[in-house]
Amino acid sequence: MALLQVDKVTKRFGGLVANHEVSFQVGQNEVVGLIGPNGAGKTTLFNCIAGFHQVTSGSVVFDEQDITALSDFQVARLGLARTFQIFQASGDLKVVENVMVGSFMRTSSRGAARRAALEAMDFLGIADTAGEMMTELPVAAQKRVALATALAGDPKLLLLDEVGAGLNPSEIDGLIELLQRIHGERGVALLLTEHVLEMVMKLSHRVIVLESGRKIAEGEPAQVVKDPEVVRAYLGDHYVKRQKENGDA
Amino acid sequence: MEELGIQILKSAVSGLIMGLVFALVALGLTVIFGVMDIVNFAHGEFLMVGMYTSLLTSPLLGVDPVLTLPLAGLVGAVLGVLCYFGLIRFLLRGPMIAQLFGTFGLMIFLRNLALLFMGSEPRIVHEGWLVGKSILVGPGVVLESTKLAAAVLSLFSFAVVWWFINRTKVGKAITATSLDAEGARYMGISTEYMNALAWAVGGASVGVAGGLLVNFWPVEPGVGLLFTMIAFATVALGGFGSVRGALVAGIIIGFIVNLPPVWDAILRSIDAAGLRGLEIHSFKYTMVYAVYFLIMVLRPQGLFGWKQ
Amino acid sequence: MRKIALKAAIGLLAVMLVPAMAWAAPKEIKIGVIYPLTGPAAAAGRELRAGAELAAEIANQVMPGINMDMAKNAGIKSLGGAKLTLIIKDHQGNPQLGADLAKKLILDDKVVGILGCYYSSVTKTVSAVCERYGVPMINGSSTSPTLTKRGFKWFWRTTPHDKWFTKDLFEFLVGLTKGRAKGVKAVPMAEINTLAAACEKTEWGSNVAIEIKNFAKEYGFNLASNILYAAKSPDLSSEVQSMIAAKPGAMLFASYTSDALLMIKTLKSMKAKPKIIWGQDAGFDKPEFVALGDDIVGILTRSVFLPSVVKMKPLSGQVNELYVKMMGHDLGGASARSFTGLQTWVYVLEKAGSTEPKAIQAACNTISIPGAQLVVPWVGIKFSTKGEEIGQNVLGGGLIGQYQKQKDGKIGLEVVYPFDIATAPMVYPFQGY
Amino acid sequence: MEAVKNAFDFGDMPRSELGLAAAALAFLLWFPAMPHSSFGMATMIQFLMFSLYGMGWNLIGGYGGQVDLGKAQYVGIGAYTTAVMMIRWDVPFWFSMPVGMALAVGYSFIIGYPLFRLKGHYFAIATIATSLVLKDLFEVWDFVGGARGLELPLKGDFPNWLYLQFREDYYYYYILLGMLLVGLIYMNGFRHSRLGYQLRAIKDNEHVARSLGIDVHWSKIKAYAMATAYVAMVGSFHACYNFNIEPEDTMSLDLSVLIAMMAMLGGAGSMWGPIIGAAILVPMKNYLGSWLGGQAGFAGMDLAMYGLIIMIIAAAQPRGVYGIVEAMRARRR
Repeated sequence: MALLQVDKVTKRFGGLVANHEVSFQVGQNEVVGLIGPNGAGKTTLFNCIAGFHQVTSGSVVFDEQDITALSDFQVARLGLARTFQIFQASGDLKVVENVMVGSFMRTSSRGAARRAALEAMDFLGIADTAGEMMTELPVAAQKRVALATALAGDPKLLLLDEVGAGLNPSEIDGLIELLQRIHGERGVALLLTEHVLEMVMKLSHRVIVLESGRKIAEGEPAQVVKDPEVVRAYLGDHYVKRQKENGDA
Repeated sequence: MEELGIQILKSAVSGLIMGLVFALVALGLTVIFGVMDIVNFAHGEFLMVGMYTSLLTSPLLGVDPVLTLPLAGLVGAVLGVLCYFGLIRFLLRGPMIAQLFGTFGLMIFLRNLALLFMGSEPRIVHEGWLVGKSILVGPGVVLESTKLAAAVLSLFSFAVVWWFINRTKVGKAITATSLDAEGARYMGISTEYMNALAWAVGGASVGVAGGLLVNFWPVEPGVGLLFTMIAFATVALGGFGSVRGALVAGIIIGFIVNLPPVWDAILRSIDAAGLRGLEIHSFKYTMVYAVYFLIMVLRPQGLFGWKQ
Repeated sequence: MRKIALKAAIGLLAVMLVPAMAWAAPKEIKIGVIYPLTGPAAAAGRELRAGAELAAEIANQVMPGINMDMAKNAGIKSLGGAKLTLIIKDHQGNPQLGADLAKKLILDDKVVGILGCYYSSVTKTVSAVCERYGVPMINGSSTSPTLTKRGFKWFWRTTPHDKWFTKDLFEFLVGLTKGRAKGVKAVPMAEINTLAAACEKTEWGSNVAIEIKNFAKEYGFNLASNILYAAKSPDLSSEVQSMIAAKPGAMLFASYTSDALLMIKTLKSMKAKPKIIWGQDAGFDKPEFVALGDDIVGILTRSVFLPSVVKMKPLSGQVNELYVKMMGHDLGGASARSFTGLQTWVYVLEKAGSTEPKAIQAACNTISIPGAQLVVPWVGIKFSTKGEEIGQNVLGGGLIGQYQKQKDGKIGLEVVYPFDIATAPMVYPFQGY
Repeated sequence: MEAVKNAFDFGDMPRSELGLAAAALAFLLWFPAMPHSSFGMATMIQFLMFSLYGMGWNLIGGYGGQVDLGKAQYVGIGAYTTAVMMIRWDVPFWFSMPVGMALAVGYSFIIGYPLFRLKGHYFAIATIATSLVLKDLFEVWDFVGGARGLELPLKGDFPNWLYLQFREDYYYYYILLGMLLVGLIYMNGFRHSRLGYQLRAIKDNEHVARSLGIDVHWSKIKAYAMATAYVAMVGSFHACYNFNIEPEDTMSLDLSVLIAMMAMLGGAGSMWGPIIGAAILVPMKNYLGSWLGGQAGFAGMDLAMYGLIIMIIAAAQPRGVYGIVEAMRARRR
């Protein structure tokens, strides 16, 4: 049984169709990439899975439980965590306290929450920033705090939305290594969207491609990038034609 | 039963008129909110400034109070721009709580400045084209000329603002700013200029409203609060930032506050002895707030609002 | 920056720690006076303050031109000519602040007693403080009936209260139907039998509303509409519509100034035509109201002092002359009552011959000041000591005045009730708008 | 047990702050023994009352970021419960105060549920609306005396601990100071509780908070109810201290605004903020106000200055006076 089962999910905003009958699965301990050009409906799909949007039709099953009608916080409690593109820095809380908010999902004890938070931070190599304020951290470290906060809630599946945005290549390498450790050592399944295709290709076992709200391809990373549909979706008809002319396809 | 019919007519007419007056007062508030998501708690004080402007300048210039309306509008606009550059610009950087806090400060400041210079006694305009005149429009339906003029001005102002926002280039720039300030900036629209313009327009509209209202209402430093609460309810009910919403909500509130005479007429016509003691005039504003609260709970973005 | 903050903090501390210094000047009697000098009633506060100050001035020196016992000697004779010192405080209309100021006066300034406070709500909290500390308080200008129903041992009130005033109104209405009003033939009862009242929804207004309701029943009037409206309301047209729809002979109001102005303007715009419009003082007795001019001719208001009283009471004229010199205008309801309140303090101290609270208490409970001594047209001052009301002056009385156009073209108040002291023929019916 | 430990754990506060707090506490404990004017004492009592009101406001407004402009309605519920129970059934203060708190909390749950469907300005204005509705109802409700208000009967023998009737103000002072200490320790516990952390996360970003499994709506309602308890407690005290209550002075918009102002001025979202705000504003109101208005004849000048100060602080440092102190400390480091 797959960990996450998305079945014919459709989401409409008024007349606008953001997702149309998208179906896919994420298995236990699997890393799946979700890619597509801007406006393909990746973030909307994430929001539907995480319960932030209610789907127009279709169903979402997580860990053998139908979560289609659940609210986002209920979904989160079941072990489906997510990170956001923008992680708003807190003015009031120290770094460790921010991470504790994540661990409070599993415990009501301050001591236990603190231990879990420090453990997650240690795992991600940011234990030394515990006493600082969020605003004082560089972007890369803030991303790690966001990851630590999500991990502190002990999730089974982590949805990562553009987690590499705003980072330089060496930072991205670090992030890739980190995500591999999260996946490998903690056994957390990952579902990620990313602009940085390189990262998706390196990490994912499987890639799903969205275009205009529809799934147009699914498969192993190496295969998917060769799919003419996908290339057209990403680079436009013109580019595909030229590639054909050049005989590169 | 005939009495009831007449009373319903009377209440409907005065409800409509009063509703337009409320909407007029609320117009500036909703324009400012629409552009920059800020609630100006000092809005009523702008009204007070407009009222004092007309009251003081009309004998000074030796003209009828109605003729000083452009001046009241000008003073309101200048005050709005001053407030924007002196205070609001800085508040926009902070969280919502700081904005509330800052405009509260402005409210207290302006009100007490007026108290310091004008004293606490209410003042009225004694002579003028509109003062003390009323028009008989139907069987027993009398309209106070100041209120009627304010209602006409209200419709006119709403039409102008609607035209300005939807049909002019600057207005479209304002709309763009309100939808997406950052995007507008990329398109070469100066948000700073747009914001200042919104404060000028908002200040001018409420200044003119004040200049007109002083022909009927007594003015004192605390007069703003009477109208501010109604203006807030109007704007929130209509949906913050919605010009059309403010007009509709103002009229709804106008009808609500004119319900009690209808209720009294119903009691008289059915002669319900058991209900005689039920006096609902004291609940006039309670009903406004209760209706506001109910509608907001059912529709949290207001009747015509798009932002939350 | 920090130094300034530090200095400010020290300064503040110093102010708060000012020791309770009471230098014992032998020939000085301190009376604490608490009035609303700022806030919405600031104008009334000025009058109240001036009234009390004038009374103190008269008591403290020999004033041969004035026919009053207290003008005959300087200071309190029985206390060796000790002079009165007023310590005046501003309660801003805030009951909590009033109570705090009362404590300050009692504990820090060591006043002998307190005079105040105009607003009934403030008088309530201040008198509760006085009661706790056993310090006498004389009230000259709060008209809530409940004040003297609490059985307080340290509280006396010279002015009549709203129950009396409302009773006066109904006595007046009945008298009107019997042809007792000066210059008016007997009015058929049917013409004024129906009443409509609008009172503001405050401590004062709702008390008046209850009195009107009770007396209407007692005197057999039909109170067709008894509205409590939100004070400082932006619109009164629905209230006025309901009142007009009740087709009343008399419209009765309890409103403060801005509401009173708006009410008259709304009545006018709706072309109301009642036979009588009566106001319960407050907003109906202010210069801004008088400035409405022709619109108020014929309107009645209750009061305890009207400038026209001067015509029949020489003493009032003498005091009024001094008051005009001081303030530039005539004595009014507020100033005359404040004057009388402090005057009562002088007579009580004279009788007590001591500043001991117990002695003052005894003097208050037994004092009797004849009406000839007073500026206000009362029978005198004598406080009830038993029964339902404790500490209420039983010899007071109210007036009903009517705004009339006088010979010089100005609008002024003439006494129309009590009927036997009417200063001018009454205008009846009200002209209508 | 951990909750108790958390409440007394001040370890996360800077040393300097704790030192100042200890000094302030020593001053407050000592104050009645020092030579002081009775007006100073009355001012101190008001300072303590507004500190507690402000702490209640801060719990939901500061930590939760929900700007509440209707706190006065809970002052009213507390005050009226105590007054009605004492007048009608002769119930002592110490019994009616918890009842008042319970009623206020119950009521806050009922209106909190719909209220927190609203956000931002809509929420702020809706709190004003509910507060005004309640005040309007009390003004015509005869059972609670309507607009005429209620007056508490004097029991006579002083000091009366049961009914909280004293002649000297220092009794009231120490009772309030006790309440303040309990309130502070409870607040410290709240800061360290799960709800406390979650509420601050909600203030930062509701979406993130929800993704961390926080039931945002319910958390706000719970915090609102706790905030209510503070305000209602002092409301009950107010009735006994003032002996007379009216809807106008216990439930007015002015009071709500004043409460919010003091907390915001001192620093919303910090533990000391409301106390700092009250310490600045209450003496200013009482001393500067009565001096400028009463003696100097410049009515309005004090409040105009006050408005100016508020504007400057709001523009310069949205986190209030405490924010200024914090910024200065950060710069020195």
